[in-house]
Amino acid sequence: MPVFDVASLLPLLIAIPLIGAIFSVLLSTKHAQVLVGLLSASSLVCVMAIILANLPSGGTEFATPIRYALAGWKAPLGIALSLDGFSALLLSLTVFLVTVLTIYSAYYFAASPARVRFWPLWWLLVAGINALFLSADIFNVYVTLEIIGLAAVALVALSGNKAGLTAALRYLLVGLLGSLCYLLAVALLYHVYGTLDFAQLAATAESNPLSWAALALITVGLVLKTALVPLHFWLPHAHGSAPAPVSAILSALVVKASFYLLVRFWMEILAPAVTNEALMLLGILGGIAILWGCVQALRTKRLKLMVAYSTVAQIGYLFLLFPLLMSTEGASGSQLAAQHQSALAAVSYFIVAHACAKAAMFIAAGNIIHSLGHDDIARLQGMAKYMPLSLFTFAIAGGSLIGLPPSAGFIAKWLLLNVAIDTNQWWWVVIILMGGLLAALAIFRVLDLAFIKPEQASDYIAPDNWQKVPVAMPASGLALALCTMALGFNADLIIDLIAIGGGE
Amino acid sequence: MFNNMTLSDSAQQEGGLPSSVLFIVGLVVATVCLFLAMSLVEFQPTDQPLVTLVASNLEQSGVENPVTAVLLNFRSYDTLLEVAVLLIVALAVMPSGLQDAQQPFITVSKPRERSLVLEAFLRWLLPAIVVTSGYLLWTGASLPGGAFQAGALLAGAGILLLLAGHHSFNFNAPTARLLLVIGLAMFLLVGAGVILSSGIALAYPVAMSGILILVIEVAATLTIAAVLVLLFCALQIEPLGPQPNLGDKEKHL
Amino acid sequence: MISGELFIDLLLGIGALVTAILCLTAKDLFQAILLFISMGLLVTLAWVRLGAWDVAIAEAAIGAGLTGALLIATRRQLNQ
Amino acid sequence: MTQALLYGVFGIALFGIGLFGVLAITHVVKKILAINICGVGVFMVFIANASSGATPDFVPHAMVLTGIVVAVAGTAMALSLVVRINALEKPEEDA
Repeated sequence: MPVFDVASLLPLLIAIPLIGAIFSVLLSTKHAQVLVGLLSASSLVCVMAIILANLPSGGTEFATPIRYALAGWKAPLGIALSLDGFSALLLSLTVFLVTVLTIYSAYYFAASPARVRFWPLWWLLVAGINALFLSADIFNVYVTLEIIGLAAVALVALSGNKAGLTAALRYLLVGLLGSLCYLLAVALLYHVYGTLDFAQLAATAESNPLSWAALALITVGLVLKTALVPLHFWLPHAHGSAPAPVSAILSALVVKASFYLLVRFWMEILAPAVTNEALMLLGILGGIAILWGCVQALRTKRLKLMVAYSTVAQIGYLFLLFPLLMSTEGASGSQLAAQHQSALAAVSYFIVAHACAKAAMFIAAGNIIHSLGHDDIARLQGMAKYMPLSLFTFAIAGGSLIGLPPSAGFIAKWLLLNVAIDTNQWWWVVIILMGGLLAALAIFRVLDLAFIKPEQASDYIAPDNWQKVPVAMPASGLALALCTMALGFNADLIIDLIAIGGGE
Repeated sequence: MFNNMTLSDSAQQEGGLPSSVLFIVGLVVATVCLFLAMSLVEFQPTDQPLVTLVASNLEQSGVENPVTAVLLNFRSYDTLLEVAVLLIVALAVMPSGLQDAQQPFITVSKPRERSLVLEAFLRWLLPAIVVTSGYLLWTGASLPGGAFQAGALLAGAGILLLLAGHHSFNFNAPTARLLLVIGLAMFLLVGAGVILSSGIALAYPVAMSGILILVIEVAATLTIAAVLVLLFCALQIEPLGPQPNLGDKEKHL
Repeated sequence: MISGELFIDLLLGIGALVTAILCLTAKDLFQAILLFISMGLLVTLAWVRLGAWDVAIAEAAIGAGLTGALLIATRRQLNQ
Repeated sequence: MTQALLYGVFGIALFGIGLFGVLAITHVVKKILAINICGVGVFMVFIANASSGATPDFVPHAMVLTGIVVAVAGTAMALSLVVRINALEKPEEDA
C-alpha cells in the first residue's frame, strides 16, 4: 500500500496548466509570462514523473485503470478521471513535448507582440489536451474537444495574415461540425444506456441500430478532427500557416487527441458494435491517406506545407491499427486480446515517434523561416551552411519519418509490419514500404538542395536579410530529433507501459 | 465544400457546388437522418437511472434547482472547463494592443450627438438591470436562472452603455483582465480549497455547499458578462481602429 | 385533449423546421439572421413545452438573443 | 407517437437541415448559421429524450446549457474571424 494515492495527483495535470493560463493573462510582461511558463512546465514534469513512478507494476491493480471521482460523486452522477497505460503514455508524451516547446516558444515569441495572447492560449490548450486524455465521461470529452479546438484555432489565428485567418476559420468550422456530430452521438448513447461513463458504457454496450448510429457519428466527427483522407482538406493550411510551436503541437498532439478517442470508442466503449467491414474501411482510408499525403508532400513548394502534408500521411499509418484488430474465425478470446495488444503497442509507438519527429521538423522549419523570412523549398539551396543545426535536425527527424534504422520510426514500422504479417494482411506491408519510399523522396528533395555547396548551385542567391537565431531554438529541435533516436533503442519502455490497465 | 467560402451574397452561385453533387450530398444526409430517426423511434426507452440519483442527492447539493445542482455540484468539472472555453474565446477576440495596458478599463467621453432620452432612460435602466441580474443569480439556487442568465443580462447593460456612446471599454487594462479570469480562478480556488476539508477536488462540504456555489456563480457571472461585452466590442470596433465618434475631451474614471 | 396538445407540439416543430429552411435559403443575409432569431424563439417555446425552463431562458437570452446580436453586428461590419 | 419522440425526430431533422446547409452553402456567415441550426437540432434530441420518462431528466438539461454556451463561444469566434478577414480584404479592393 503506497503512502499516498496516485489518483489524487490526476487533477493536478489539468489544474497546473489552467493556473498557468490565469497567471499569463494577469501578468502580461514578457519575463513574467516566460517565468510562469517554465514554472508550469516544470511542475507538470514533476507531477507526471511521480505518477509514472507509482504506477502499479503487477497484481490485480495492474489490470484496472486508476480512477478519481471528481467532486466526490461516483459515476454515473459525477465525472471521473481515469488513467491507464495508453493514456499514461500519451500524457507523458504531452508533458515532455510541451516542456520542450515551452522553452522553444520563449525564444520564438521573444520579440513578437503576439506573445501576450500566445501564452494563456497555449496553457489552455495544454489543459484541454491533458483533460481529454484523463477524461472518463463522454460529455466531458465533448467539452475538452471544444477547448482543444477553440484554443488551437485561436493559436493558428495568431499569425494575423489573411492566409492564416482563413485557415483558422476553416479549421474552426470543421471542428465545430465534428464536435456536433460527436455531441449527437452522446445524446443517442445517453438515451440508450443512461450513463456517460466510459467503463459503465463499455460494460453495457451492445450491438443495436442506435449504437451503430452513435459509433458512425462519433467516427465521422472525430475523423474530421483527426484529418483522415478524404476529410483532411483543412489540415495542411491550418498547420502550415500557424506559428512554428503551434504547428508542432497541432501535428504532434492535437490530431492524436481525437485519434486517441477513436481508439477508446472502437476498442473499448463501443467494441460490441464494431464490425470487420467497418474496421477494414478505416484501414483502406488510412492506406489512401499514406499514399496521398506523401504524393502531396512531394508536390508542394513550401517547406511547412510539406511537413503538414507529411502529417496527413502519418495519420494514415495510425488508422492501419483498425484492420489489424479484425477478428478471424476460430481465434480464441485470448489470442484476439494478444493481437489487439500488439497492434495497439505498434500504433502507440508510432504516435510517440511521429510526435517527436514532427515537432522537431516544425521547429526546424520555424527556425528557417525565422532566419530567412520564407520557407520556399526552391530557395533553400545551400542553406545548410547558414543553419547547419536546423537542417541536421530536419535530416534526423526525416530519417525517423521515413523509417530508417535505428530511429523510433523504424521500430514503429517494424512492429506494425509484424502484426500485419501475423494477421495475414500482407497488402499493408506493400503500402507501408511504399509510404516509406515516397517519404524518403520528399525529405531528400529538401536535403539535397540544402546541403548542396553554394558554389555548385546554378542559381545560388545569398540570403539578403539573414538573421541568426538564438542557439536554444535549433537546440530544442535537435533534442527532440535525438529523442526519436533514443526511443529506437528503448522500445520496451513504451510497450510495457501500454499493458497497464487491462491492455486496451 | 469548405474550400470555397465567400463573404458576399452575389457570389453564392459562382462558388457553389454543382447541383449533381448537391443532390448526392442531400441524399446522403437525408438517408442518414432517416436511419437515425427510424432507430430512435424503434428504440424502447428504459428507465433513466440518473433521474432518481439526481433527486435523491439533491438535498446534499446545497441548491434546490436540480439543473443548478448538476451544473455546479454533480458535474461541476464540466462547468469549470466551460468557463475555460469562455476565456479562450475572450483571448481570441481580444484586441492585441499592448500599449493600451496602462489605460483604464472604462473611459468616459462626450459623444458628438447626445440623446437625452436615451441618457435618462439608461440612468434608470442600468441599476434595474444590475439588480435584476443579481436577483436571477440568487434565485438560480431554487428556480430556473443562474450565472449564465445573470451574466447575459449584465452584459446587456454593458452593451447598452457602449451603444449610448459615452463609454468605451479597454480590455487590455489590468481590471479587465482580472474580470476575464476571475470566474476560472475562483472556481479553481474553491475546487482546490475544499480538498482541505473533504479530501477530494471540487467536493464541497455539505454544510458549506450553498454558499460556495454562490461564490463561484458570482465570479462566473462577472466573467461571463465581461466576455460577452468583449465579444460585442470586438465585432463592433476592432476592424475600424479607434472609435469614430470618440469625443474631444476625455476624462478617466 | 392529448391530441390537442400534440397538435401544438407538431405546429412548433414544423414551424422551427420551416424557419430553419427559410433561414438557409434566404437571399438576403439580414433576412436570414432574423429568421434564425425567430427559429430560436420557436425552439424556446418547444423547451418550455418539454419542461426545460432553464434551457428555455438560456436559449432566449444566449442562443437567440446574444447570437442574433453578434450576427447583426457582424453584418454591419461586412456592409461597411 | 409521444411528445418526446416527436421532438426527437424534429431534432434529427433540424440536424439534417443544418448539416446539408453547412455542406451546400458557400456564404460563410450562412454556413455559421447552418452550424448553429445543427446544434439546435442536437440540443432538441437531448431535451426530447430527457422528457421521455414520467419526470424530466435534468442531467441532459445541464448538458444542453453547457452546449449552448460553448456553441455561442464558437459562433462568436467564427464571426470575429470573418470580420477580421473582411477588414484585411478591404484595402485590396480599394487599390
